Amino acid sequence: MKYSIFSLARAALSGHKNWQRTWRDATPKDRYDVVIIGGGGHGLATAWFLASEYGIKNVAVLEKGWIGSGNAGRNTTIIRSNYGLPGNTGFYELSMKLWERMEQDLNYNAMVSQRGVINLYHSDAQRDAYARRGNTMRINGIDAELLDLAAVRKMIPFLNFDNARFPVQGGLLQRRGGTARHDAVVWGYAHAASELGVDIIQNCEVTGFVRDANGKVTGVETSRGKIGAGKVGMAVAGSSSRVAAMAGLRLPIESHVLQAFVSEAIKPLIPGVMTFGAGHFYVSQSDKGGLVFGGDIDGYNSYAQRGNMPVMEDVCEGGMALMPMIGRVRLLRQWGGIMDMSMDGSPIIDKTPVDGLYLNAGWCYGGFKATPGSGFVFAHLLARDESHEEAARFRLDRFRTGAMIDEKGQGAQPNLH
Amino acid sequence: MRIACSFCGERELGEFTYLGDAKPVRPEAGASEDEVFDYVYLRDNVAGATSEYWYHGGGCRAWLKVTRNTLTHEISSIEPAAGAGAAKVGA
Amino acid sequence: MAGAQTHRLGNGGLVDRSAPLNFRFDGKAFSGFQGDTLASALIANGVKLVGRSFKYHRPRGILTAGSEEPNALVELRTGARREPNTKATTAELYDGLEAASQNRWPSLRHDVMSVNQLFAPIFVAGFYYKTFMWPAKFWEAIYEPAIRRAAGLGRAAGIADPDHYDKAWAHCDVLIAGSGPAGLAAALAAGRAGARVILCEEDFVLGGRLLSDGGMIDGEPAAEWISRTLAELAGMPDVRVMTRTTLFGVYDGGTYGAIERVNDHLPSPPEHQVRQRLWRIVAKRCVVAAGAIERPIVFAGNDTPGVMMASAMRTYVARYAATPAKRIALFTNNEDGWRTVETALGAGLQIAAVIDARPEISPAHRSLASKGGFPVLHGSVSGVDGGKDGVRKIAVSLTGGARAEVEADGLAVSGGWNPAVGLTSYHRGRPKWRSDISAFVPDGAPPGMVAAGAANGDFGLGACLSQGFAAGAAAAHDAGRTGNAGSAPVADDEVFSLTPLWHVAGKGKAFVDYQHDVTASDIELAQREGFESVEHLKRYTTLGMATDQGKTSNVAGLAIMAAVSGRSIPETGTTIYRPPYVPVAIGAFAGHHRDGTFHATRLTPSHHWAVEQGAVFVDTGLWKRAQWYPRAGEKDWLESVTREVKAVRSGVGFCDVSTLGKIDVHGPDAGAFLDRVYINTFSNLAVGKARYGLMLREDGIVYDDGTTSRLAEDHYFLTTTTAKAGLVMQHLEFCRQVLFPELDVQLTSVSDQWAQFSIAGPSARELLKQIVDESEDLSNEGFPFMGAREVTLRGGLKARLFRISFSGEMAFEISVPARFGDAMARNLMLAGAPFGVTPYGTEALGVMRVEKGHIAGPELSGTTTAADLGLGKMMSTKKDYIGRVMAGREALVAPDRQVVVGIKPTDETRRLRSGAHIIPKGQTPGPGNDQGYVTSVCFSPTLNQWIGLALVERGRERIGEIVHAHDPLRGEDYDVELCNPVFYDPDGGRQRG
Amino acid sequence: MVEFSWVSRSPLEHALVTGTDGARGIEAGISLTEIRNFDLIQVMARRGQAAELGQAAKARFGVAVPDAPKAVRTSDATLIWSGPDQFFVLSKGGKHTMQTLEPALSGSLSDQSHARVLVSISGAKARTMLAKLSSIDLHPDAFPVGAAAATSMDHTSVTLWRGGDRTDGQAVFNVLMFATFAESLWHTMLDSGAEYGVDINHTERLA
Repeated sequence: MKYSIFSLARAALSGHKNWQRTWRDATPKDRYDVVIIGGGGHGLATAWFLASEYGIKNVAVLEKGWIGSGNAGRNTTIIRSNYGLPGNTGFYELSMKLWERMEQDLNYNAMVSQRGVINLYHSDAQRDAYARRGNTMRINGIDAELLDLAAVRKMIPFLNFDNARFPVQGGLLQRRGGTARHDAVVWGYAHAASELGVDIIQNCEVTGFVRDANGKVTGVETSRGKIGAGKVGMAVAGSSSRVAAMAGLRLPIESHVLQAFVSEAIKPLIPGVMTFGAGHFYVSQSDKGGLVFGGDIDGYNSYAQRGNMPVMEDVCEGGMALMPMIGRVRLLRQWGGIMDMSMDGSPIIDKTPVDGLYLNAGWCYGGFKATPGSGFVFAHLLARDESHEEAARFRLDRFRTGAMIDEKGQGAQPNLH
Repeated sequence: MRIACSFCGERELGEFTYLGDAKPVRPEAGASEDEVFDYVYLRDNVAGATSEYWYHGGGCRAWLKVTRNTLTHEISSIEPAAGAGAAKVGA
Repeated sequence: MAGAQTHRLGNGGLVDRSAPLNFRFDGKAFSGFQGDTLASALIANGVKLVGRSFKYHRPRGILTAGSEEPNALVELRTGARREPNTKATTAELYDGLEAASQNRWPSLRHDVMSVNQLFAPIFVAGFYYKTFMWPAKFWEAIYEPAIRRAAGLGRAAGIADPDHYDKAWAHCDVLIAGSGPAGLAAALAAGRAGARVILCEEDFVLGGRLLSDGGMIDGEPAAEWISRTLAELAGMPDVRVMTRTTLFGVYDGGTYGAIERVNDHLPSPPEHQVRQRLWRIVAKRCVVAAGAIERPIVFAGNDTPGVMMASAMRTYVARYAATPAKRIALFTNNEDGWRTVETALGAGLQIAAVIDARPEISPAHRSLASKGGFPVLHGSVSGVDGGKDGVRKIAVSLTGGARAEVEADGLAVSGGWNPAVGLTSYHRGRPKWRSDISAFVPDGAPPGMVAAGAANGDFGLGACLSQGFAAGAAAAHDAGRTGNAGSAPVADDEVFSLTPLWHVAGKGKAFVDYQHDVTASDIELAQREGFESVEHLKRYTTLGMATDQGKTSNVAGLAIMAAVSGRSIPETGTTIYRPPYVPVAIGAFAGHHRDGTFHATRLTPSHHWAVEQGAVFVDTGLWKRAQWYPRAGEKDWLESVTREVKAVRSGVGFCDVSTLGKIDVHGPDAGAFLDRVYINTFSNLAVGKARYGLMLREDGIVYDDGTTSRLAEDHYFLTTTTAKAGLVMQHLEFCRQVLFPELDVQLTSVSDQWAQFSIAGPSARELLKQIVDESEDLSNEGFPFMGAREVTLRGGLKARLFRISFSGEMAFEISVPARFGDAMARNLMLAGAPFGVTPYGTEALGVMRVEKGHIAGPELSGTTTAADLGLGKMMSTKKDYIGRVMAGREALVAPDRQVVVGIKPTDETRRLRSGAHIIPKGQTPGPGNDQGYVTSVCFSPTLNQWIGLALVERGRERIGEIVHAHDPLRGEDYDVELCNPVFYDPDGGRQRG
Repeated sequence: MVEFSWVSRSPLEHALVTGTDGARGIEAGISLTEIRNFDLIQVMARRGQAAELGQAAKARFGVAVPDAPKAVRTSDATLIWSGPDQFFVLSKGGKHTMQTLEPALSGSLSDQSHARVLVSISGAKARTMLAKLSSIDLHPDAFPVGAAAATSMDHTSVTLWRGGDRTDGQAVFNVLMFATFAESLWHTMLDSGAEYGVDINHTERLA
């Protein structure tokens, strides 16, 4: 069903009684060409690109709960392509370009809002690091601007410029960065993929892999029975290690908890996305009016989807240090997601040593912005059996060879990325 | 979270720093690149009870081996690292 | 006195009529009494319209009398203290209070945005996902700004919060949430048993529902029992009762979060006091006696001002002596709702009718009705005739199909009670369904926590008291307190009979979530479109996502979803409960960590001397370091820094380098230990010598560097970079305690023990001679380059002296106990006067290190190998050390890696900037030829031009090549020559001489 | 030849202003006293030598070295547990120094006399104020006289112990804090105590 103001108006006349399900409630078939494990943004985007770009429509997306129940549904909705290292830079820009056409591609309003992302700097060293990164972006054809203090003051006059422990000196701005409505991304891909014939199967937990005599994966065991597959793609960030373990794989990944917070809704206060450079705090304001903010991961391995107070306090301290005008705004809700923290802070999109099993993992806390790009390149890998050129460095063996993509320079310690 | 330091008693989370899984053991000198790679990079990433290293840096500076459930954060046992304090270790 | 309090009863209530208070709402003057909330005072003044809803801007009145309020949100206070979305139902009245309605324009009565109601047929749940997509550019430009302006509720102040907050810790055996009958009984039992008790009550008066509903306890009226109980608790030194304090969250290990509104009941906090305080409470056990929340019934017009929860209605009458209506109708599906009738009659108010959805009512109530002269209608409310000014008429569908009308100016509604299951569910537990009360009750709880009384689904007064008491006693016992708790207070249990009723079909909008304008038909639409999972339902319709987090709406929403999807309510399930229980000011979580006290500040031993010298300071981690020392007449920093560098290179200067991490490494195996953590060897370092060391991470990447000296056979003194001091200590302790526990080595941070100064320049030795005892031999033979030893200063003070150089000049570092650091700086000035000694800051230090080609933070980026930094030869092949094996991986030894080289502009007048990229000359910059970047730059006074260091692909093989520096961010492009990174004295003669 | 004066300056010399701070017109609820003249030596046992060190220390000080977080007073020193198999020797300036202890104790010794600042906190509101700074339970039952903790205040490592009560019965809490953080933490202490009124002093006398 085509969505538009006209279809809405027509539906209004009939009391909205004629709307169909946003995606079909599919029953698992015996076999698919491709089975995607994980009905989050990445899995659904992969399915949609398989169907729309690569003509592979006999595809199932298996979701153990409800679609979007993982990190797709509990992130801070930021999109940006301001990465500094080869491998990341081009990939995230590919993703950004797909964001820019998503709504028209999908006939679903995901509220992609390019109101800008600014990373503030507070020292010469930080400025230099941002200059390096911004120049990388520009060399790759990505928009970036280095703002000095006067320009930041003009753009965001309400920051704490004059009474700060670590005064703002400037910022790296990507105007094309911004936010998107996270749930709508999930529903939009589900809607569009379903329209192309992809089966979206909820409440279907994968419990094992079916292997042939050569060890090749030929299907999955699920809570809803065995499902055959030509190829199986994993897009289960947060649970990557657990699912990979069913195929006997150990990954360079740890699961960590990242908390996020939203305030009560208030009238428009904050433009775009801002990241504090002298503490752990980033913030944007949702269309509904809530300040959506977060900071550092809690720092310990966790699958509990909830965090503890020290980080909550640390984040609010950052917020108050940066903009003490939010002191009387109230924090409404706190939640936690499971981050697939890789050993260099960058993702893995690659074949695995197990024939027929493909991996999309290790997104750390940056998976949301990658959603369309991840779907696109993972679909490419599944369809063509070779990496898309913009994902060629996201290899699983890079840790073995030493070709890490370590933006933060923290090494093999996931909680520091 | 509160962690009962083997030496200081129960303390709040903010006094501790997390390192990670305590199961991998650093290979002896002369180990192969593959063995060291496994030690440095590969993790079981257990969903459930797992043993891990925490540092009481905001207290007595002891490294602790904490058995903690990653699904519930419940801590079931804590012991000091072999070399915490002055105990003689090995021959 | 402003306003007449037309709706205040002549007597009764817990307000202090001797303390009248003036306040303003939307600019209009009113009065109330001490003990009022803003809501009760508005009611006492006959105000019915208090707010507008989120989406349709529908007129709304006060629905509840507590923190679950969805409607009566106001902007409280003005200017920098303006607090949006403040619940009038919990805001305590104070003299001079100013509040304004929100989310309306130009006024509450005439809100232009209420035009949205006309579009309501289109503005259904999720409508925005289906439109606003074309043309693509219109989203940010037109649609979204309009949506954003319309959305949101109140306005934040927009200027810095002038009030202070702090945070505190508390510890107890038994923590109790709520001071109703269950909470007070729990406190009594635990306190008598000898437990350390903290009781948190969010209200400013203790007693919970007893304050409104009364009752008889131990044979006396509830109010008397409360006083007696509070007196007993007050006599227990280890029982702490905290009012105005909400327990909002439970975290791991028995850590709880609570917010205390210390001074929100005053116009502004008294001097030296905070507005609010965040408590981190560590409790062995917790009794949740947070009560229950009465739930609405969904029917057409249920959001009309004047429709109010039945329990709230009697709270306003009984506790505040304020009358929301004069002629009240009750719509109930349970026995408890009838108490409002009793209260209203007792206060002399009229009952228009009781509409009871149950098939049967008790004979007692039937006789009450005949005595009170009001009809009892079996059926449901199907519509409300009214508007901004309140309820006028109520349409009733009678059981059997007939219809009736009731004239009333207020409608009390009771759909039953939902236990407050938040706290017990915050560890992702899901509550279970109890069909006898048709409500979710806790099903387990985080470790150490138990619910009691109404929070556990047991609503009778007797049950609340006995359960609370038992829970308090058990909690104390579990916490090891075994005193005699005595016997529980006793009261009768009221009958609670309920026939579930969630939604009355009818014409017109029937609201489930008042604040977010989610209607019953929105839920039906969500189901139709496949959003059947409760989480999808929530996200698609925004049910339960408003400031009240669905406290009054969630269960009704689930029930409607269950009905339309043909599942039971427990099958439908609940969403995940998340803290905080009530919204908490962000400022409170920050406490005093804001502005200049956001983080601690570290000061070097000579800090105040440097302040006297007029130094400009730079933040380096937590440190304040002297960046340069400007002198009169110098026009900019560059002039000052240039002078400082020249002074060092031609004479002598000194710099406080105490910020370096310093670690004593003791023990017979100290040398062996250092061999394992550094890539080079230290066990063969002679006593009295220093050596530069480089350590790797286990992944083979450079971690840190510094100079380590051997002061005795079993004592090394190790230094780290300023940035990594704490981390290196942690790493070394890990190596000592975990990796190499067999080594006999001890580590102690002595960073703060020593004030350390670098004294550099051709005259450094002459200066030093003035300061050290004349017996000390400082000659090149007596104390050669890389020497390290203890020396005696004139006056007898012992110091450590190191002949090491970062500047490339003849240089020393001298350490004195830190309290002499200030004196050392002053004495260096005195002793150096004849040599023109010049204090220099971190900028000059940085210039000289770049001139010397030394690596520092920008090159130690966490991605560079020893070989990248030109230090590959230091990697010992004769021993194992941290990082050795991984450093050999193919990509880390690849020939095309980016390595450190020097750069100088071909145009000697050109300024360099860090962050510019290196592109082969003559090529168009692109991802394929981006060969590196500039890491560090400075103006070299020595070379009289800008120079820099860069990481460049195969850089060392390309010395002499002209490449292109590309800096599009700053619009700069220029040629630079790749050169030896050691610009100054490459042979090192000066530092050894 | 210039004559040098080697004046020892406390890290708090600039920030500490004797007198009262915060709320006035009430009896100050907090008393803060900096103790300026002390020697502080950290002693760590060598591997397998904890018992020997304990014996040597007992011989030297006449009391058993604390093997748990406690502070033990002797006639001329306080021995404060600082970690497993390690302790501080705190004494009046010049009493127990590196020079006197190194020969007597068979361990690894480091001078910390200049690395720390010592502040003692007492008064009717001392515990209330410390609750803002410390996550340690300072209830008299949980933290009696002689109790000690290696802990953190305001994200900064400190050693905290309860000394002997004041003559008026008030508890006394001693805090050893890192010298370079001292001024910052001092201001935090003043902020925390301001609402109760703070009496500020310094002394050369170690109690």
